Amino acid sequence: MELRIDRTLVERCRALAAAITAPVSDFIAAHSTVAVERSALRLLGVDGVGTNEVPVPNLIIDSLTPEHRAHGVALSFGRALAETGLDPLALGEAIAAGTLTLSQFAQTPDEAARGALRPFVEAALARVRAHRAEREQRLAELPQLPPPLLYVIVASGNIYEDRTAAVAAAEAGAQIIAVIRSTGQSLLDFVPYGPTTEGFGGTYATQENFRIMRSALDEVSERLGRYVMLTNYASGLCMPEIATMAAIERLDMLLNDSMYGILFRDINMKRTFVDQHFSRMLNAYSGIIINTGEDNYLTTADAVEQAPAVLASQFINEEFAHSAGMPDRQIGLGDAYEINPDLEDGFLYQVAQAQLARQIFPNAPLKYMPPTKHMTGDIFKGHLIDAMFNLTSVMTHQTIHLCGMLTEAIHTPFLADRALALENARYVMNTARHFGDEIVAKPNGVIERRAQAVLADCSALLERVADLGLMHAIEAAVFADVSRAPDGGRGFDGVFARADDYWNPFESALRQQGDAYVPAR
Amino acid sequence: MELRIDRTLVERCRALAAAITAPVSDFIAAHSTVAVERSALRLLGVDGVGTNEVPVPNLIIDSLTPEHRAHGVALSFGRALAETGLDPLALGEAIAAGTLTLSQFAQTPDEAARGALRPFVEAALARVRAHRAEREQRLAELPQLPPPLLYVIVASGNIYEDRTAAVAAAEAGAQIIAVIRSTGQSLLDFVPYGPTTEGFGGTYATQENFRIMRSALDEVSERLGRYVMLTNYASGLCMPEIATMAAIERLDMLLNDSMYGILFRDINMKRTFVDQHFSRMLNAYSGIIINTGEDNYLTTADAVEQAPAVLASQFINEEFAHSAGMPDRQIGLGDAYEINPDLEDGFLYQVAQAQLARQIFPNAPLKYMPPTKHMTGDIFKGHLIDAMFNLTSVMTHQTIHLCGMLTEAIHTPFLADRALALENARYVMNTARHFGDEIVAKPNGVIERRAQAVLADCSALLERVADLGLMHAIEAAVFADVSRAPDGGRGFDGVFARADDYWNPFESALRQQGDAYVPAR
Amino acid sequence: MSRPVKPYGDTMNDGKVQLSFALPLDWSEAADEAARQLVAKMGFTDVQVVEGRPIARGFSTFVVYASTPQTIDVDAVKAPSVKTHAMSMEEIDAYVREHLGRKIRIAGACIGTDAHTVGIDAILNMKGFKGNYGLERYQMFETFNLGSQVAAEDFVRFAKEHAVDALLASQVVTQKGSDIKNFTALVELLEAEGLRDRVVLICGGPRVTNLMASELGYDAGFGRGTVPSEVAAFVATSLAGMNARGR
Amino acid sequence: MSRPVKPYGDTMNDGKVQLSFALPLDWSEAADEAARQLVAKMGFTDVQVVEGRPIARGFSTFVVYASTPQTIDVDAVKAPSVKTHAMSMEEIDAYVREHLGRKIRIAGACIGTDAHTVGIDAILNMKGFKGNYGLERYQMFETFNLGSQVAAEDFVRFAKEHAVDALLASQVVTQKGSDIKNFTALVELLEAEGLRDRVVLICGGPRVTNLMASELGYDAGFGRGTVPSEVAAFVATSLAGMNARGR
Ligand code: B12
Ligand code: B12
Ligand SMILES: Cc1ncc(COP(=O)(O)O)c(C=O)c1O
Ligand SMILES: Cc1ncc(COP(=O)(O)O)c(C=O)c1O
Repeated sequence: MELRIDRTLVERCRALAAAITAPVSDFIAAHSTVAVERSALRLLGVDGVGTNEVPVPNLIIDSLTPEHRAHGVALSFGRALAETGLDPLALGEAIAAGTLTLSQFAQTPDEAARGALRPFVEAALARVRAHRAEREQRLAELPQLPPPLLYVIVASGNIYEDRTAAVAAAEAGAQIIAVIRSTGQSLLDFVPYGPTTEGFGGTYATQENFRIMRSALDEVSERLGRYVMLTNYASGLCMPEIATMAAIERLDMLLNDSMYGILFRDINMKRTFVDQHFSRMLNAYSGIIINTGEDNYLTTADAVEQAPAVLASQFINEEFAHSAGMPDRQIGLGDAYEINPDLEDGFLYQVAQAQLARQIFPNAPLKYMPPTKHMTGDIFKGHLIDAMFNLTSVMTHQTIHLCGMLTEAIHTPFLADRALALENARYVMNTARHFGDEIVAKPNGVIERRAQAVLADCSALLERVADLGLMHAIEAAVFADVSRAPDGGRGFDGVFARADDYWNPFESALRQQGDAYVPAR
Repeated sequence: MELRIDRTLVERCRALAAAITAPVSDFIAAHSTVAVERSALRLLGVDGVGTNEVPVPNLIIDSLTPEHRAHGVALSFGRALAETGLDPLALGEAIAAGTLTLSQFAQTPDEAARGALRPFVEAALARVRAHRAEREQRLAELPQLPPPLLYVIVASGNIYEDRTAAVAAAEAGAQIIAVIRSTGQSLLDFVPYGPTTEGFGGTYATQENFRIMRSALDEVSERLGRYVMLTNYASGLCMPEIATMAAIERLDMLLNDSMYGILFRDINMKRTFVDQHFSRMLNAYSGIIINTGEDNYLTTADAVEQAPAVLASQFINEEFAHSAGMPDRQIGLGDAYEINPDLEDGFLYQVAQAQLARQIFPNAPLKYMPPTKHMTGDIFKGHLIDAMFNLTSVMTHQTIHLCGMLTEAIHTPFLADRALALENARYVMNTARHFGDEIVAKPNGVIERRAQAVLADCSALLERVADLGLMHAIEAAVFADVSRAPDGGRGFDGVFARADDYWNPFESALRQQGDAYVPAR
Repeated sequence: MSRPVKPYGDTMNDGKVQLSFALPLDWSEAADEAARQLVAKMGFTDVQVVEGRPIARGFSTFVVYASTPQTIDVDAVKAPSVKTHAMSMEEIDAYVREHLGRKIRIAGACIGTDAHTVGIDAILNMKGFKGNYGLERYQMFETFNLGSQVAAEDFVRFAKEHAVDALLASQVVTQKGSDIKNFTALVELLEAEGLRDRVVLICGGPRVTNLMASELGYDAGFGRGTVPSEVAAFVATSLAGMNARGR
Repeated sequence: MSRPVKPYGDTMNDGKVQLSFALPLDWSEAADEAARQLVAKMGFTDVQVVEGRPIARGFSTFVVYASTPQTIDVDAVKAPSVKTHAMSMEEIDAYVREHLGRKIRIAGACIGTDAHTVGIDAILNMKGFKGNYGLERYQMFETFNLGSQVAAEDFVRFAKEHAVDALLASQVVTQKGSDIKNFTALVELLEAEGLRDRVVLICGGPRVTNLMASELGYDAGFGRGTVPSEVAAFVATSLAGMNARGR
């Protein structure tokens, strides 16, 4: 069902998004963050924890003086490598143990330092490329079912219980498994270490946990003959590090939004902008599909009213992703089925919104979130609302489909809830498989007019943001009714201006390959 | 969503239906049945039961010799009235008690006998008209919610439990209540008497039970400010008598099919044809909407394959109803949502079929039956299948909507099951209220082609039936794969040829008013 | 060995169960609390009334999640399956040829007042069920489908007159225990007629389990989702066994 | 008086209940039977396993209908409602003017690690809930919304410093009993600080009941579907009562 929408307005919105992000990109180019620097170390091979379970990358970066870190950690780490002959892991451990400090190495000329780093940089990039290639190969051998790709969450807090749940979900038909993070992890300025069994409303994102899940899912993928994808959450204070870990452990997707942390977690906006850029460059290179968080606009505010804001955020996320070198096929823009179920013709508005996104972002693997806010203890009605969501998704060709749970208002999903959710999606999507292709919206009817109105309001909103500038617009509470100051929020002290000779070997490597790289589908 | 269908093919089907029913109508005009005669007595005011609970109308008709009944019971009953001076009720009781026999009265000239009957005939017709007027008035004062009219069944076997259930269902949103009949009642050649509390899988249809339900529903209608309709089952060996009782007790609808009893209950076809005609004349006069039983074709056979048979039956039912003087607005043609839920695009075929019926019978209050055959003990999936059915119904503007029960495969509905079913329908129909009006089927797409194919196959089927003649076609198992012989089946001995001077005062009265009468909406 | 098992929500042995029911009460907070206490009285712990609402005057409905302390020892559960011999139609025909050397005569009916023939037809008719051909299609079965609402007397008389080897009785309506009544009547009549030991007696229907069937005195019971070859295999192997034991 | 009540299927006192649960077992007929026996062990009679199917390796799910013999005496169920004083915003403002003669100072927060502010915001924000204005809109309430993830210590300190009359604590996350833990911590701290008797203490959230609140030592608890005026009326009347008793 193609809607007639004003293409010039769409172009206008894209131009506005470019105008809005351009000054932010200038800011990004001139800054780095502690998380970006820690990511560079992790990519080089630094890992492990020191005293008090503090990760080695944190210990190293925290040991730098502000002047020092303005140049980037890489060069001085390269000097240390050259002078000690240690490998990055051992060097990191030594620094963590306090037997060495980076500041003691100053002899090696820049070129030699870069030379000492080069093999590790290349090894890291090769490793990421190898994982990407492995994903592509597995996908070719174990083809997925056609989209909407059914996505469910596991959230027990214990990675081993999560593994049981994930395998069961895959067997029940899930094509993507997300491990929900423990409450508050996005506000930690470090990544926990090792396998974890005590999360709160979710399980910590750690590299070891990633590995445990990836290997369980690889096993079940082979058994089922279809590749089951793994996803986790990047946005937060450690966005670039989680992107790094995900690249290394072959996650397939990551939640990654250019503004979510700012608006919904009160993370400093400058920190977020810089972090999202680096993490997306890496995601692009890893072939990881990002999932943006527009659904969050709808959990607190009315979905009918917020529709233009959702679309505006999609344009901005798209533009930021493009400028990090991401191809459309890796940009999983978000939306959610959150209109009040008791609104007359609410389904028509949902269809309009979903189809609008589909047409404006034809090559993006759209991520469609299920009803949550209006779900209640009435599991029978909840199951029906989920069914209408499933119908909307298959009709409008959404790509990444989060299955709604009939127990959404009650508890994090039981194993059987996930099975019911998957059965719901499979039933509805099969019985109405080509329905969307076999109907046309009435010209100038309710559906088309709604889509046009949302687009028009979105462009007005973007005009306003462009006028104010993105940072000031956020301060003026243009998004989600939330006001954030440019220098307020968490993690601001981890943002710093780059010295003229700032250098991050990965950034340059990724940037070179960036735009050119097109991951296979 | 208007489908482009071949109007000349529709006209051809109507012409075929007329050709098919014409010879049957000739047969009908030349015959009567014991049930028709008993109905005449009931209309005159005969009621009650004699020894062994045998209804007085049965006792009287059974007391007639074949020669006698060929003239119709009315004239001799009129003679007895004239000669005894009793009223019909008392006369009936006297005959039942054995103190009088109709054959003893032979003195009165025909005209005087007719004269003796006239006041009772007129009183009966006036009473029926008064009920019709009362319905219209109540509907005006207590307007119904717009269609699809939500219809649920009660089936406890006990009329008092049924009453509780019916009132609760009305409060939960039901607009039509059907009391399911006890198993096997359709095969009884008499109507049970009085209030009943022991039915099997349903509750006996008796006049007293009708009265109990009607008065309970009138009360709740007033309380809720909307008229709640009552329906029951006519088809079976007592079709005309149940129509009579329904007219007197102001039921609003009746299940009444011109072939259901033949095919699915092995009732003799001649009996059924004659009975359905008289009952429909009376239904027309009473303003009662009939519900036909095409859904039954789908409970044993595949719904995709049987679609043309369903449509063919709708054409035949329509034509029989027209020839009994029914206006379109009283002809509730049936269909059901019975396609295998696991068939890819099954929903599209259901939409095609429902919309096809809607367009071919634009003024008929279509009756849409829920999924039953493919329902299982998985109540969660069942609830979803019902939701897709509800969606189809509201999209295609069905009029009489039987709510599907999530426990269909388990038990006759619990009180809470009905509430869930009504909530399901209300949710889906509200959230997608105008969806059907806001979309167009893709020209020459799957939906349109399916509708066209069903119509084409239906016309081929009707051609075949017209060639064979309806009775022989039924014998040749053209419908529902069931073969019935013209003189086989139950109740054949109750069919008889009319003598030249056969007379039934109601038939003539109804026929006079027949075509002209148009009940208000 | 003992293998105690509990319902599983999201953690082994959490005992989580979902319940729903109506109470003949107007809804109020007290009705929610009554629902909670009622479920606690049933022996559940951690009772959460997650939904309670009025559905009519004098009636409310509830959705509850709770934990049961009960366990079931799975290893002690006896439920012998009748679907053990997985054979194709061809294999079964070959088996009958080899072990019996003649056609099996089999009669099926919907007994009592039950008129739900779709299930028994699915087993008997040519067409079969879920792509699995019905017994009429088997070369080594002679099949009699007596249809619906067959009185036990008529069924037994038919079996006698036609020297039937196996009887298939179907019951779909279960209201007020009518299925049990009708199944029992049939088996008693067969015994009274001295026929019981000479036939394979099978019942079926959506609520039938093999366990219930054997408790009622049947050789086997087949429930929802049965396909014809499962029944054919059971009949063939049972008759071969009876033959071997020299019935 | 005693008024015993049972679940209602389609007949008074039939005790019908629907259950569903998963078992950590591969599906088989024996698993169905295990489910049946388990539900029988829970004390139900007439147990019908109407659905059983595998949902993953080692897991099956079941739908069961059964009858419970348990009854609940509705008249013995104590669940005092807090929503007794139905008043409009105007009426409440007038009531406060008359009975207290000053503005009520009220503070709300999502305590502990809970970040679900939508519920408490629905009570406090101007806009309110379901067309019922929030407390900020009341002329006679001075409202402080402390937001999310407020530690009990900070909440109590704020209450002290701002001479708050009423505290509203919200908990939406209930996993592993975190709501009970946080609510308890708050009331204990208030007692320790000697503040408990000087404030109206209210909790709320989708799983909160008034009964549970009073068991935890709160003056009232508000559950799902609460509208602001219900809370405002309770606070106003309680404070008037405390005033009258001379707090
Ligand atoms: C189709 C149907 C009808 C059709 C039957 C047509 C026909 N010729 O069979 C019609 C419309 C006539 C009908 C009528 C009635 N029905 Co009806 N009907 C159904 C329905 C929708 C489907 C049944 C079905 O065909 N299932 C498909 C078959 C393939 O499954 P199955 O029967 O389980 O059979 C399988 C297995 O069980 C097994 N099997 C079955 N029998 C046997 C026997 C042997 C020997 C073996 C080995 C295996 C075996 O193998 C089969 C294949 O796997 C069910 C609801 C449902 N979805 O289940 C209600 C249902 C069975 N009907 C019901 C009722 C109450 C009635 C009526 C009494 C209603 C009334 N008052 O008029 C009447 C009376 C009929 C009567 N006298 O028995 C109730 C029964 C309630 C109960 N538990 O007691 C049900 C559950 C609906 C409901 N919720 O109210 N019905
Ligand atoms: C919206 C939402 C979110 C939003 C919250 C945004 C925000 N600013 O509030 C976001 C996306 C951030 C979120 C995050 C999380 N959520 Co959340 N979320 C929900 C959701 C979908 C809706 C809650 C809601 O807004 N309801 C609407 C309001 C109006 O209803 P209410 O809260 O019941 O409030 C009413 C009454 O209860 C009462 N009331 C409430 N509080 C008070 C207080 C007082 C004093 C009074 C008088 C009355 C009162 O009045 C209100 C109006 O009637 C629910 C699922 C659901 N449908 O319920 C899950 C849910 C609550 N979330 C859940 C979880 C697990 C989380 C996370 C932990 C997930 C994770 N690992 O990341 C995080 C962590 C958040 C945290 N630290 O607490 C679980 C909780 C499970 C449980 N029972 O423990 C739920 C049930 C979802 C699920 N099934 O998993 N969530
Ligand atoms: C884009 C994005 N990132 C991250 C998260 C989760 O973040 P947190 O761990 O802070 O709850 C969400 C939650 O919905 C999200 O949408
Ligand atoms: C038209 C019609 N009449 C009557 C009935 C019920 O008849 P019986 O009482 O024989 O089950 C049905 C059942 O579906 C029907 O469709």
